[in-house]
Amino acid sequence: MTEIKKGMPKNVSGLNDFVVKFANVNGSGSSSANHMFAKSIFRMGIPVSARNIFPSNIQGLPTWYEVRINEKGHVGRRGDTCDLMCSVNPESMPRDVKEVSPGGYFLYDNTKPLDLRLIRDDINYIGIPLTQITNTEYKDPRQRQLFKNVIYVGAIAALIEIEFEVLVSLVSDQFKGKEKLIQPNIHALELGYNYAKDNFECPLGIRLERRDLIKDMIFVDGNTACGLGAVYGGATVCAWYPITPSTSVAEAFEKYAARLRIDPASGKKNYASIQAEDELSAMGMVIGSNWNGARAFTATSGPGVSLMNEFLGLAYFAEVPAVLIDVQRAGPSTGMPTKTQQSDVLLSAYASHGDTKHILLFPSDPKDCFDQTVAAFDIAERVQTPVIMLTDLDLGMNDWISEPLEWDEDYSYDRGKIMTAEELEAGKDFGRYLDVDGDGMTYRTYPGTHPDRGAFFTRGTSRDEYAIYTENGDIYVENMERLTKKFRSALEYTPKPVITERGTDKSYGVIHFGTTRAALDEAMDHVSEKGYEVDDLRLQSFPFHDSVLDFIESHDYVMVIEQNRDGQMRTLLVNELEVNPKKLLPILHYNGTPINATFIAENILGVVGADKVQPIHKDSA
Amino acid sequence: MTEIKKGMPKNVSGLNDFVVKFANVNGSGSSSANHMFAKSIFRMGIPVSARNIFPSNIQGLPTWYEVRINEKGHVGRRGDTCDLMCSVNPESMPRDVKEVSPGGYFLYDNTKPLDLRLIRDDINYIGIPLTQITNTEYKDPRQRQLFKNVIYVGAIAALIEIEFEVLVSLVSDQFKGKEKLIQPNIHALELGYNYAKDNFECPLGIRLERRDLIKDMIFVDGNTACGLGAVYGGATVCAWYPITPSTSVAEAFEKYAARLRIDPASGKKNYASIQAEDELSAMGMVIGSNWNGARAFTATSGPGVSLMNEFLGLAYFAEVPAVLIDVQRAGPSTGMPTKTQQSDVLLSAYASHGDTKHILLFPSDPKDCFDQTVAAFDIAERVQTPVIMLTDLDLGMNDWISEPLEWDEDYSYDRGKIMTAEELEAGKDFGRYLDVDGDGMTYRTYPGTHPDRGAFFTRGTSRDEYAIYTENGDIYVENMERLTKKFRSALEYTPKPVITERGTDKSYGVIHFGTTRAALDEAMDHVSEKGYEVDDLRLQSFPFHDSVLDFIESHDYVMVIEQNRDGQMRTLLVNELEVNPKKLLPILHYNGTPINATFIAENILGVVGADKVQPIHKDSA
Amino acid sequence: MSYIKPKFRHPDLPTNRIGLTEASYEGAISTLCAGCGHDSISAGIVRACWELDLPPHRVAKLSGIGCSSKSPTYFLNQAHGFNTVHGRMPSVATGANVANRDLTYFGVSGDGDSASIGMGQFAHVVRRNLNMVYVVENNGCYGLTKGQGSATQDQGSASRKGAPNPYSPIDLVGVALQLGATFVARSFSGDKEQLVPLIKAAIKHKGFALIDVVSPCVTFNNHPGSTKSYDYTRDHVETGVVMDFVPYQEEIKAKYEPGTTEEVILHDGSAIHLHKAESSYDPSDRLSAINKVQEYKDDGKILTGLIYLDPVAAEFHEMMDTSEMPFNQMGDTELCPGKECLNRINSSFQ
Amino acid sequence: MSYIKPKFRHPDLPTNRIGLTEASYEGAISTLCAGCGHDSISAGIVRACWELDLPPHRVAKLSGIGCSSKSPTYFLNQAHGFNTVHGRMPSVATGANVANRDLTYFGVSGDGDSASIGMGQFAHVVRRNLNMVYVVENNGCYGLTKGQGSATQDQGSASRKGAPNPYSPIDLVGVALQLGATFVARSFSGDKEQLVPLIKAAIKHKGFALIDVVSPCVTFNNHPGSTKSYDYTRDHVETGVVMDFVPYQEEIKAKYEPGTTEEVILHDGSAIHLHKAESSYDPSDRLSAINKVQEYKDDGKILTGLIYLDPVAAEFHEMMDTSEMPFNQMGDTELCPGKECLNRINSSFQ
Ligand SMILES: Cc1ncc(C[n+]2csc(CCOP(=O)(O)OP(=O)(O)O)c2C)c(N)n1
Ligand SMILES: Cc1ncc(C[n+]2csc(CCOP(=O)(O)OP(=O)(O)O)c2C)c(N)n1
Ligand code: SF4
Ligand code: SF4
Ligand SMILES: [Mg+2]
Ligand SMILES: [Mg+2]
Repeated sequence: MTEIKKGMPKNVSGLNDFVVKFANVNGSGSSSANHMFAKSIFRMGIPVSARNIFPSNIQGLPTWYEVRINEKGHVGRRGDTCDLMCSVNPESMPRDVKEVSPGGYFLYDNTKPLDLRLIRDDINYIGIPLTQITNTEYKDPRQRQLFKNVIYVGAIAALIEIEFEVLVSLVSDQFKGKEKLIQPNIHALELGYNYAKDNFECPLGIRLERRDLIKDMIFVDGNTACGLGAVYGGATVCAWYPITPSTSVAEAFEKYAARLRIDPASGKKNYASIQAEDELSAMGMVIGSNWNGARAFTATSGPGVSLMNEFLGLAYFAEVPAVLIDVQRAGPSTGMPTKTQQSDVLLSAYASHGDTKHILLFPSDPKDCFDQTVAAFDIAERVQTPVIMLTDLDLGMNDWISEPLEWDEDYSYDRGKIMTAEELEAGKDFGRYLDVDGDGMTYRTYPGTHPDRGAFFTRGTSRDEYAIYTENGDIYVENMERLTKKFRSALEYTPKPVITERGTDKSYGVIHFGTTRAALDEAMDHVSEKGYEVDDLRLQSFPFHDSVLDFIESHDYVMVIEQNRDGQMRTLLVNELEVNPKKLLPILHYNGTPINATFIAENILGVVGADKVQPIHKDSA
Repeated sequence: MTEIKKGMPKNVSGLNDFVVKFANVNGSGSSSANHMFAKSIFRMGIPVSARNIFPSNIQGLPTWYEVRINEKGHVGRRGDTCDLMCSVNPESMPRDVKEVSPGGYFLYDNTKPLDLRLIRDDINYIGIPLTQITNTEYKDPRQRQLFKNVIYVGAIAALIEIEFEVLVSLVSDQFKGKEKLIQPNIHALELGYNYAKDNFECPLGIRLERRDLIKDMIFVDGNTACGLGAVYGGATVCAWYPITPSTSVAEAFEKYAARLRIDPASGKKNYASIQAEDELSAMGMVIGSNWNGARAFTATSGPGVSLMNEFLGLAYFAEVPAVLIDVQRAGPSTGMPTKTQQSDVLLSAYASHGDTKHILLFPSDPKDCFDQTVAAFDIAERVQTPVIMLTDLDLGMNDWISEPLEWDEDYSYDRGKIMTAEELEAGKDFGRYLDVDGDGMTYRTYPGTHPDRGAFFTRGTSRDEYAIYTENGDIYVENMERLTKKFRSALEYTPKPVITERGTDKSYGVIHFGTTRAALDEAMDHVSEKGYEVDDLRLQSFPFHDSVLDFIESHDYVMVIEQNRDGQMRTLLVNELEVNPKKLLPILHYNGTPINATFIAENILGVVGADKVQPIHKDSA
Repeated sequence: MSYIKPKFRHPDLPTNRIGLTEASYEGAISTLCAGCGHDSISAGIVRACWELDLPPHRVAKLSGIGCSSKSPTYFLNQAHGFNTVHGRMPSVATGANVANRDLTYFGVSGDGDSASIGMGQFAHVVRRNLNMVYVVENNGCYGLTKGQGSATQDQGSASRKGAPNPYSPIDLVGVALQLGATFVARSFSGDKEQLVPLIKAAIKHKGFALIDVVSPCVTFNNHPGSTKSYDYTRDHVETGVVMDFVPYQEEIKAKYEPGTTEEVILHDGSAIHLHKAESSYDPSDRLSAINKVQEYKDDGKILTGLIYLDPVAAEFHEMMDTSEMPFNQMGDTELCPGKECLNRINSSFQ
Repeated sequence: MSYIKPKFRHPDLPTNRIGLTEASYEGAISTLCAGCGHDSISAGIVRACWELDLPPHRVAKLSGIGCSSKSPTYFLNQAHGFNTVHGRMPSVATGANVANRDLTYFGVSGDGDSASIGMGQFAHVVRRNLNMVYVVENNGCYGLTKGQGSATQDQGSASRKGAPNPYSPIDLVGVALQLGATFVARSFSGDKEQLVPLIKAAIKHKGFALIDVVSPCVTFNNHPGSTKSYDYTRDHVETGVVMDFVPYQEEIKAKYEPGTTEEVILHDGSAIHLHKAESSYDPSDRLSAINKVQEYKDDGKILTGLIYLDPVAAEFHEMMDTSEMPFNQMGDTELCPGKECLNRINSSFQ
């Protein structure tokens, strides 16, 4: 054991490149202090990411906050270790101490001596008497608890050289309107800062140095970006039912709509956020609103999507637009509700009984969340069908650095094919399901449009081109084939895959989507360093564009990286593109933690470095 | 036009090989008369099948009853034509007349003269003054309507030589207990019989001759066989919600249980049939009962399966047995609720969010329905997971000839791995999810078993081998992999595919399942007659046995025939067996009518006869 | 909108104030069984809309699944319709109404659709006081799936095979009253006299208006022993409070004993006149209504008529404080906060 | 079964008639927030089961999803438990009960779980009079998803951010009474005195026993302005009828004014003694109970205690006329009609 004091060994070292993890108890108010820590690094111009690892409960269980700092911009998870563990939860200490990388640091409250079993001789221990300090400084137990968190942030600031003024400005921002709280917080920061300065040789081997790498980037979670996207996308109705990790999408919509969507004349709302009684109802409301010409959406997670299955089939077959944001969590069933996964891919693609296919979108960062949410409404109304955005807990509930959100003032909403009263009046032929343009997409009218033209009956049963009920098999088949055609025509409106080519060797490619992106970028650097040229393609939507097939065909083998057990995206690729499954090698990570760069790099190298290619992590059927 | 009288031309001819179709109005009481017609052929020892083609409404719309007579035993649909159309619904006459094969017969009510537009000169017209006869004979309008049906059956009996005594005995059977009705019905039969004898040269070119081809076979619908299977399979609880075409499964269970499952001492029921408030509730009840050690099942159709999605995921992950009979109808959404399809394959295989896989069974005739329902309970309890039987409207609601139902007195129920109070008392280690046998299947205890051992908590969340809640990623992954292993181990208990080899040429094979069987058998005869040797494999269950992969590998190309738009079973084959989709050629029929032999034969011949193999009826992605 | 124009019609047919004959309010030809109660209700809706001079296209008709839920096809051909899924019409109606508060919403449902599979959504649409007319065509059974008992089947009422129902029934009127519904009525499909004014009042009521209509299923639940047959219903219905609907600025036709009539003014100025019999109760008092319904039931009678009315409670849009402009008419101006604003939001994330 | 045997225990701890200490009825350590009302209810269940001498393993505990629905983990470790899915516990409990009528069934649910997503299943389990204890741990909010309002949140009750709830609330007691529930009670997690005898009576009641317990959420709904906070509830609860539970053949302890006490005998011979205050009503009269609940509400008070009891109504097994032998104990003999019988059935298809 090496208790670090002045003159302690600096084992791990990293300038703007390391991982700090905080181990807390949930409900203890640590999250705002931890967030301040991450944000201060962001404000020092250094790329950073932060992940909450929290239990499915409200108070009293272990929770972690993992901060990745990397000036190359790699903000996915690095792996399962950290360089500095700030462990203030005695219950989780045995686990916490194991996660420190050799030569790393373990910061703990040394008011009481450390349990001897927690001692490793390859790491450094930083004892700070947090309890003692707070007991001396504060009377109120709640204050003692809250400021303890601020104090350790202050200490770490000294240890890794966070600029103190940055912390001060963050505190001021945070307590805007409650100015009385600013000074006490700064004081607590100082307590920690000074204790560290006085007792340890600062900085540690891991440390920060201001950079100008952030530019105009933002630090925000995906759910907030989705909620904002819905406001900008012209959604007036959000019908939702609370479920982790999607709740904050609806909350963000409400928050921004309440600011940005108030009718200036009357002070009334140009939006409605409806907490439904369950997910069936939420989807029913979304369908009802969209049918009636208002943009409406819902946000949920796996169990909600399961419950929406019947309604999704109705929207598909009756051709009613609908936007559904599925913030995926670890399934099946209630699964691990506060852990991340990408395991609703198949369910979403083919949701509901009978032959159905749904448009999917896969955002990979907050900007995607914003852009794709906006696009989702256009696509849904253009194609008149549900659009399901598959984001996940990791993206949705954690802060990510991202390009700033952009808005093109020249853009205006694509409301799809609507026949107006004027056109009806002018005698245009209106057949609700009449494919006049040959793209499978047909005109609709809003209810109430014209006194004696354009009314039609929407139903989940088979009907002819004029929306008249029929059980005629030929008409049924024609309609079903038009739906297939329409689905293909959707490709004109959906975001294309992003391809990164890394050389001329076309032996291997990688396909991935969503939050795998960040860890993948980093892993690819490792792979390139080892001398392998591996291209990658990031899917942004389903149905798949031709370039996806081209990519697969132009490589000997393609690894499909995803965060689920059964290789669901690979299934979708094989099935929809008719490619030989032998060409697609699954790389699967699904233990509920976000996929990390180490895992990806090892697996890719395992494939490209091996003589004979073997599928990894996939049970052969 | 050739009005047939004595001396009429006999254009089509067929001895024990033709199709008769009845065109009626629903709610007019025609079904029992039509059924009597079909059953009389059965009783004459001649293979026959009968299909109801009915609208989604209760009264007043056109309905048809199509009877296939074929002494070679082909009882699938032949094609879209019939040889004798008995058209007593003026509304559908224009359509009906078109369906008569050239040289065939059109029987109609000539009380009023026929609309000239209904006249084709390549078919024969048989006018019988049905209304006039009934108006003369009966006063009561309801009687007039009912006996009209019996009269045309009598007339056809004369025209195609049904033995009159057979009809008499059927009438007697039908009105057992209501003997007063026997004589009037026989009288009505005679009215028709005599009219035909007097006015036409009987028999027509199509006619019957007694055979002894039926032996001990039975004539019954699939839903009845499922209901009986549930009684024999030891189900005590049927929880259901009415939906066409599954309702009669529950009704059959109730009917037979009420006869066979009454406790002799108390007169009370050894079963419960619970009409739930919806399908979510029905599946919840099934899960609750099975959890508590009673065999329980539900029957539904597509919309119900969609609604059960969340619960199916619970049963999969919490490992609770459940039996679900899905009598498929034409989707998506409400679709064509009284038409047939096989389009819930993908939904059922992967139902629910997260990574899930469910055991599927595919019965192809009533005996399968019985046997597989019995087996479903054993499999569900052995594997502790949902078992979904995919039958369909065609099989479920129509009468089929079938081998008699058999029961092995030595067989007893396989209740799976249950740890008893005695074993617990003896100190056996009990871990609810502890894989002691290495097959992924673990022991459970029934609630209430032992005072202080063996209690556990069942949940949809992640847990360890002792059923203790955990969010530990490694334990989660181990458990998920055990579930995959368990799914594979299920192969020991599920019915194997049935392979028919037809020669040494291994260029082509066919894979099919469910109700395609009957039409396929017939089509294969045609194909063989043309000189092609094509093997076929009938799937009986999912996961797929090794022999399915062997079959695919041992043929150059394999056609996958199914009754849906998207080739759902083909998707499942490609995905689960990792075969190259290029090898699997889809043949798809999904207009809501049962697939027929002509369609299959043409499509197979189209493939095997073509120079270059081209997928048929499948949109390239 | 000014697209209303009289169509060609027989010159003798009476027209309403917007120049339409009653036929202009009809729908497709019914495919229900001859004699089905549901068809009478459709006729009642046609009449009510015509008499109220509603522009037919300004109505939206929604339903679930069932024979009853087919009915919207059989009235108001010029109105958009939506046959949703079984038991979930209330949520779709909610979404539709939120999107455009300016149409009149008709929800037509069955007892199976509302009280069995739909119980949850029914309860919650009541809670939200959604501005719509909600008609339950209540035959105590599942017509379309061939006559199984539904949750409104009375305890002891016999199925076609004669078995008495053992379960406690769900009385949607009672439940709605309990849940705070603001307009609650019951009627009988065979009583057009009563039904039409009820529908008119329901249309004009600002909020959720339930009309639970006993509507016999002639095919599956019209036998002796059934408490939802025509005969049984005719013998057991009794009107509690007779109601007239008086459109805004129209003169009152019916005359009643002075002192027995109470006038309730609806939000658009039209009025409901309530004529109480002696044994009456106060339809503006929820608890009194609950008691009355139960009292009749205990006496083996079915209380019909307007049972409860709260003309002032806030409807859903008011609860949510939404703008007067229908959402579906909002364009980029109303909806999109623009680039500059987004830049400010970006700053807040830095 | 005869596996009951006393475990090692501190010699001074009191035991019940089957030799178990109260500790034998405990569950795992709670992971709910310190001070959460739900934990008090768990303690009440522990106490009630212990006092009733229930063998813990003959209880089955079921729940949905929510903080409340986690509770079954925190009592009766020796009982099997089933955390089902959100809002659908009633159906799973129904299936379980049908499979084995011999266990005691506890359903624990939340207000979100029962009144929001679960409204439909709640209504239908009431209708079936399923023999179970159904405890709603009612905090007017969704605890586990961080405090959104639920359907039982009172109109006007403030959220944490201060916004008053505009929607008409669902009163599960009122709805249950309306739907024919046979045992309806309300209590407060802070009143163990009242809660324990209610739970005991509910266990002994043959049929569906609802106990709606106001159970404050200290983290999200315990602020001023909330009508489900500890303070508000303490200030507004009032017991209507005081109840004692008297096990079969046990002597009566409490003494009351003669004439104010009524005895109701339950199916197993145990008794409930009801002690009415002056302003009382008749808890055997459904309508009187409905009125009383409403009257209290109108006065801004919360009526607690045993509100309604029908000790004789048929429970689900009786309605369905099922055998006494639990289904899960039936073997091939009871279940399989055998080969010969099948041959006869074959003949009927020929
Ligand atoms: C999810 C689902 N389950 C079941 C059905 C089958 N189904 C169609 S109508 C109906 C019952 C209709 O009863 P009710 O609402 O009373 O209408 P009625 O036909 O009596 O007018 C049922 C169960 C369905 N369409 N969808
Ligand atoms: C289908 C589904 N939707 C949403 C959720 C998320 N969820 C978990 S608990 C809960 C609400 C619980 O509220 P309540 O029943 O009142 O319990 P409490 O936590 O207040 O005790 C919700 C919405 C879920 N688990 N499943
Ligand atoms: S079955 Fe009953 S409810 Fe349906 S249309 Fe016929 S009479 Fe009406
Ligand atoms: S959040 Fe509320 S309901 Fe949940 S455990 Fe905490 S106090 Fe209890
Ligand atoms: Mg009905
Ligand atoms: Mg709650």
